[in-house]
Amino acid sequence: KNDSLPSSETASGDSDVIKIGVFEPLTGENGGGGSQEVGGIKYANKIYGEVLGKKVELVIVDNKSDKGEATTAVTRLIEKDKVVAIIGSYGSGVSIAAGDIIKQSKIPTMGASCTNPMVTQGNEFYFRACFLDPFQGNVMATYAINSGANTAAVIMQNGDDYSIGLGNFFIKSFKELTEDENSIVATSEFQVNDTDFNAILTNIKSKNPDVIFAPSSATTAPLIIKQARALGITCPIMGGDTWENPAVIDVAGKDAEGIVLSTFFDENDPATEEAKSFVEGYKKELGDSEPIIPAVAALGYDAYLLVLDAIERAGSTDGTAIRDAIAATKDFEGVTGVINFTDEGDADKNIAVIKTVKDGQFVYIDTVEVKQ
Amino acid sequence: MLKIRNLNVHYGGISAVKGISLDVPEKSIVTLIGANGAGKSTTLRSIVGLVKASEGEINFLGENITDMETTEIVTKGITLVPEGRRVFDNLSVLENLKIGAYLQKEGIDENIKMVYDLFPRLRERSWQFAGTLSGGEQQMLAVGRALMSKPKLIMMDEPSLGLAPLIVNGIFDIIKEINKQGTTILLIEQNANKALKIADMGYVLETGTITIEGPGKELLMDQRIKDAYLGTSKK
Amino acid sequence: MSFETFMQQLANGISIGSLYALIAIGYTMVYGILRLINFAHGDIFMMAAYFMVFSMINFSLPWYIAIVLVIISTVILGVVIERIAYKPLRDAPRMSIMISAIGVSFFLENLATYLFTGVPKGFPDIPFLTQAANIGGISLSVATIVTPIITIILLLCVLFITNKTKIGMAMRAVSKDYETARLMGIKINRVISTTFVIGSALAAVGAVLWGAKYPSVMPLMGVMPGLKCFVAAVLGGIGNTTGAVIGGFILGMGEMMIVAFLPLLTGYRDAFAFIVLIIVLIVKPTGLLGEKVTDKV
Amino acid sequence: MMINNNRKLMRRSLTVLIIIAFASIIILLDTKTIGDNYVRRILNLGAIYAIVSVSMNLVNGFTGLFSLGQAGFMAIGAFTVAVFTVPVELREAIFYIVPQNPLVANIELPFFVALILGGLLAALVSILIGMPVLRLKSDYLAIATLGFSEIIRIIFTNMKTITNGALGINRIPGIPTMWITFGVAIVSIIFIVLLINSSYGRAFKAIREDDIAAEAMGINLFKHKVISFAIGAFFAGIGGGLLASLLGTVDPKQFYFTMTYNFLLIIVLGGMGSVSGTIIGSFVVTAGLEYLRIFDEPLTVLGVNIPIFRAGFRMVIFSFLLMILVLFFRQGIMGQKELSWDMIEGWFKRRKGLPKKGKVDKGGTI
Amino acid sequence: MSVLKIDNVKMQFGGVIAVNNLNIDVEKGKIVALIGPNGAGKTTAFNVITGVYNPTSGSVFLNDKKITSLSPDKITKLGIARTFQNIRLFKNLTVMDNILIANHLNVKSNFLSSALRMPWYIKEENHMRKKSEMLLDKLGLLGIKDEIASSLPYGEQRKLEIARALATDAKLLLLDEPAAGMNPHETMELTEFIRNIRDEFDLTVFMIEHHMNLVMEISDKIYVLDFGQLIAEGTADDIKNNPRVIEAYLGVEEDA
Ligand SMILES: Nc1ncnc2c1ncn2[C@@H]1O[C@H](COP(=O)(O)OP(=O)(O)OP(=O)(O)O)[C@@H](O)[C@H]1O
Ligand SMILES: Nc1ncnc2c1ncn2[C@@H]1O[C@H](COP(=O)(O)OP(=O)(O)OP(=O)(O)O)[C@@H](O)[C@H]1O
Ligand SMILES: CC(C)C[C@H](N)C(=O)O
Ligand SMILES: [Mg+2]
Ligand SMILES: [Mg+2]
Repeated sequence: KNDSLPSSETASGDSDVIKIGVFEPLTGENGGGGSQEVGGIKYANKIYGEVLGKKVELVIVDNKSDKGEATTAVTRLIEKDKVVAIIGSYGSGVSIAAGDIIKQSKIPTMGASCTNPMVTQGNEFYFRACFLDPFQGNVMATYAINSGANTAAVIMQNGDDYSIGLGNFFIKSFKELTEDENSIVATSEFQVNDTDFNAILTNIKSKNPDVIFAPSSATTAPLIIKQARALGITCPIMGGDTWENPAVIDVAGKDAEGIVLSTFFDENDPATEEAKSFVEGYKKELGDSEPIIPAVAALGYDAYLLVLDAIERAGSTDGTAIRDAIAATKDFEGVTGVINFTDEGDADKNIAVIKTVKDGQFVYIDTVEVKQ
Repeated sequence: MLKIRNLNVHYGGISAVKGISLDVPEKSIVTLIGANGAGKSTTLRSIVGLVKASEGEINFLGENITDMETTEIVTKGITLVPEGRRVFDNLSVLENLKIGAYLQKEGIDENIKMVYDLFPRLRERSWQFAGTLSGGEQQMLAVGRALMSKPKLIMMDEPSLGLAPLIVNGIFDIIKEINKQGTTILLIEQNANKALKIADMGYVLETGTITIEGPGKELLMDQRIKDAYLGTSKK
Repeated sequence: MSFETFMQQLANGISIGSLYALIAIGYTMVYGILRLINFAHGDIFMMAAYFMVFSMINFSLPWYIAIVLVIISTVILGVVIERIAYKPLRDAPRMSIMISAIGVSFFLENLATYLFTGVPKGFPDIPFLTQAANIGGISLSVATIVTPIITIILLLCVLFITNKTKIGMAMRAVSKDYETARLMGIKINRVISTTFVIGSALAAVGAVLWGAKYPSVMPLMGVMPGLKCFVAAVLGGIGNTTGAVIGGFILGMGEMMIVAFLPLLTGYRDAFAFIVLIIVLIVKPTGLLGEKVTDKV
Repeated sequence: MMINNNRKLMRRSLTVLIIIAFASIIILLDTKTIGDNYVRRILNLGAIYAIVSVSMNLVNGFTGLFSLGQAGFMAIGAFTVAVFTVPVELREAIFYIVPQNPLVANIELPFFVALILGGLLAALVSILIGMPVLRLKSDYLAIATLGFSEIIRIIFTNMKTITNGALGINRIPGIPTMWITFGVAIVSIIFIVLLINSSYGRAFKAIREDDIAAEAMGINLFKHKVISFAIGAFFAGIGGGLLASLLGTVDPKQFYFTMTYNFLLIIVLGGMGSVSGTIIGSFVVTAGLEYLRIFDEPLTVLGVNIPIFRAGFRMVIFSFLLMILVLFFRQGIMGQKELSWDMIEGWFKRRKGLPKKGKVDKGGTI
Repeated sequence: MSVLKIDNVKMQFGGVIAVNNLNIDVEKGKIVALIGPNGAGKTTAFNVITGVYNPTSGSVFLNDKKITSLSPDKITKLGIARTFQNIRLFKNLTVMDNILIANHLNVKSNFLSSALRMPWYIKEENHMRKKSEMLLDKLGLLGIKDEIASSLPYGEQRKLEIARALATDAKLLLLDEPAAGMNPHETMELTEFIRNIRDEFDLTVFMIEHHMNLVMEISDKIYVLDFGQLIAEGTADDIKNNPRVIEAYLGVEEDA
């Protein structure tokens, strides 16, 4: 029954360009991170601009960080622009929303930094280049406990798959690791667009946790951090990959000092040869616009290379062929490490980088390896 | 004092006033009568610039005011007591009077006293919100408010509308009184009988054109007017 | 809950409540005179925050000069919006003006997204305002203490202007009847502009105090405060300045108290404003202090 | 006489032709002979917007109730379809944080049953809401309905065991054919038009014109307002249900109050109180928004990148066009009038530069 | 027999007592006038009768049935229709639509069957149209049935408002200053008109008016209100010479 759409062969088979769709938020809540990720993808396209002897053209659409808009944007990429593969998106929510269309149209899609398990689950056309939230939650819980925390409070954003997912995975790991059901002293959810966290934080303060874990967008994070400090909360505040964003330091100012976050990549510790040349080249490309290379840019770069590599190996632009090639990827040397895919289509990664903020800069603390 | 030549006014595509000319001499009472929708109100509104004339000229004290802004025309000394009183019901009686003198720099207090002497009722109600006054009181206020700007020409659009007979008589007395004190008056009335009685000059407007004009007393005798406006069934 | 925590929550409530109140005054003034729900008010507030970012960070001006500059530019923005988007519709049906206001709001939001990107910018630190004080275990920033005071002072100023001055009288007259106001020699455009001057200036002050408290400036930052403050204004009886302030305080306090005392209902925090609003409207259809409108039949 | 009859005949046959042409286009699109899924999607979206906008016009334009609750009613329809049509076996994966309430977890309804149920639930809620708030006047009604719409959204955000909270529900089975959206749209709109032209429709207009006089003419204000409001909500619910199925994913954030503004804009663009205008407006807005995407894409002219073309520019242009429209074409596309042969002939003649004879139509259109 | 009986009605707004202990009887088939100074409470009395206001105390009876505190639409259904001091037509609708709307109260079909054009609704609609055309014909308004109400001359609008009230099939007609804004000539025509419809439609008319020529000429009985209180009642001649009425309301006619 699934006589899907005019397949991509006819579309780009006889033209001399191969189109790859880039599906990212450029505006809206995640516009900042999305733009960073696109930066990495564009850079990869600049370096590796050809495959199968044809020019690769990126078609970038803005999903506006909105689930409804996301489905339209993906349909447009597939139907109007006839892309052979898609990269994206920053923000798990929009990725999950677009998943069904991708699955039905059989267009292989490579998520760069969407970490929620739901993105690839049950969708054989969705892959991703990054680690997952259960892993990340575990990493942060482990780190918190190793640095001496016995109790924690968690703040999550209602409706953000990423935030809720990561928060809950953290809670799960933290309870397991401390072997104490009551070690999470407070959990609070806030709503999109909330800016005032004083009430939540006042309650948390009265519970006096050893650490606060607040996975949230780069937009919200600094507000939580600043208000916590203004209320006289002194315990460490931790977050996830979204926090490695200059906006956090920019907005939170001196209060950002000492926050802890996990991320995918550290420019000072290039894992592979590819990473070395990427760091060098992309630093130049960025110039002064970003103090450090955003991890999502590195992931975007990897996602592009993974797709390109698969097209090369498939020797065709047929969706299913590319999909199979991606699934068969073996020890691909990307910027963020060596990548293989699990059966679900997730990059089989087991290291995360822990960073903190010092003197207004993100600095490396540790690389954590967790056996799952 | 006021000269209108060949005035035309349109609302969208509809022509409401079709080339009328009239004169209001200084210190006189001129009245404009005519059926509903004849264009009486429109004429007055175009004099004060609330609607723009599409053709013709309006001259006040030798100055062409046809294309002036309402505020400017008011400054020249013309005011209008609009159809339906239109007092500011969220302002007190006193504030309504003060706002009548919005452009006045001085002499406001004397003016207020003058109006209060004319309408002692308003003095009693000075602090009441205008919205809660009775119809007759509101009409007094509307006239009083117009007097506050010490106009040279005061135009009144159906000041007796909806008023009890006793009050109607009062209003006409006041018009005469104001006129005696030196203010020129252009009056629109449905109560043609009473209006023509006090008017020096009368004009009859029919569907946008002036059909009859002459001194008030003469028009009162005019058979056409008797038939059309005065009602012949005198008991 | 300890006494300290309670007092802290109370302080939190007063602080956000007074911010709502401050912005609500602007809403109510514009409504009072134009009968227009100025949907763009929240976005003017947002632009003011950006102005502050630019003047202090990009042009490195000291905060006191920056504030003056921000107030001036916000006022200009407000008046320009009025001239371009509302004035031509003076005699149009109210629905058109309302749509125009929504259009302006869309335009400002999209323009800001386009020009300044969606990435939040840090609100410049005004050391004087962000200084933290600890009073008996309650942490307060100077901004938190100052905001309610400023709100009350500005309320008194606005009340004085509307009730005791000539321009205030003209404002009230214009709000009832443009045409008759013109007949009195009132330049209604000037009066309306003055209203926007005051309203926008209040939005600018609100933005500075807001920024000191929530230092993240982004294109959609005005939407929620805009909506809440509008609700505050309606709650108090739209058009009534004192009502707007009371409404703002009720909302701010209520929101905090929900989170503080009923943590389970935290998710309903944003609904609180509307639930209170609807209850009040059902009991009193024109808000707490709103004028009773009876149709004169 | 003869000429007149000929003309009538010609008009009638033209109308039939247009209907046939329209149906054929849909059939061709539907069988994928022409167009692609993207085009189909946009047309479907346009049809859904038309349903919601026309029903909103019934309430706001024809009954004169300033209601801003449309997004909330759409949410009810959308979530009903989402909750009841997602295959049972997928639910566990979707409700991965908090499992779905066993009461609904095993119920799976056919699409049309869920769609109608969504509409009915929306109508029911609107009646409950209407009881207290329909007494309110203009702006107060507007803010109260907007408030209820937000409350509905917030409740959905918090009802995690039923709606999956703010995460929303995805993997909603899609719409197999365009006839579903267009069919529902056509039926809904015909229903509303017939209603507007019935005695009840006249009563609605009477309330819009002057509610005190309407009441004095024996019209039960409350009853009629509730009927109009509930019908508006019913079709908004239907529109929401279709939208859920079209997008395949719903979450409460989509039904933010600003969504209602879109419909308001469509109504004003099309002409307040004109059904045909509203329909045209719906398609113009949906297609236009997509068309404007060219402004979001980098533009290179002669090898030079024009820097103003980048993400977000589209929306700036969109809002700018909107302002121009509101300011200079206040009447919208159709004013208060409906599309008719007379009007089309009028345009035609003007185009050809033929002298307009007889009555000049009384302004209004742009 | 009295059609309308106002029994000791009092209407208070905050501190203002607009109507105080009012007692009025309107007899079937008569034309009765209510006069009095501005702000005396006349319109308020009408509003109480038609259910716009709930009286503070006292009751109103229509044909001996108590109608106090019923809603305006119910009262209209029971047979009282009115016009307004300031014309309140459905301005942007046609004359015919204005009349049809007044027929709506008799529609039995529900909204579903009317939208679905069920046969019984179509029958009702046809009947309604025929009846409305007949009414317009009788009042001489048939020629303008497709005009937009607001485009009519003032006098026609007044007539239309009366026609609309008649279309509800009411037998008691309340007219609030029907002659306001009319000149003496037009007022005279209106006098004839009111008399004619009273006879033609078998009506009872209760009206408020300040034009004394009209009132004195047409009324079978006159009630005079001042400060919410009845100060006189009787025939035209009684009232004309009642000193209290002259003092409070009529004043002294200067002359002819
Ligand atoms: N705002 C308007 N728009 C369109 N037409 C109007 C407007 N105002 C008045 N008219 C029309 O212009 C004509 C003249 O109206 P105007 O009000 O000047 O008459 P009038 O002599 O004052 O009558 P009345 O005795 O009823 O006050 C009428 O046909 C009226 O319908
Ligand atoms: N809704 C209301 N609220 C407060 N006061 C009211 C209300 N309606 C009427 N009044 C007051 O009641 C009194 C009577 O008003 P009403 O309109 O009945 O007078 P009227 O006799 O019809 O006068 P007119 O001849 O001027 O129309 C007035 O003082 C009026 O201000
Ligand atoms: C790109 C990431 C920082 C965002 C986050 N991991 C998510 O999936 O939503
Ligand atoms: Mg007039
Ligand atoms: Mg009255």
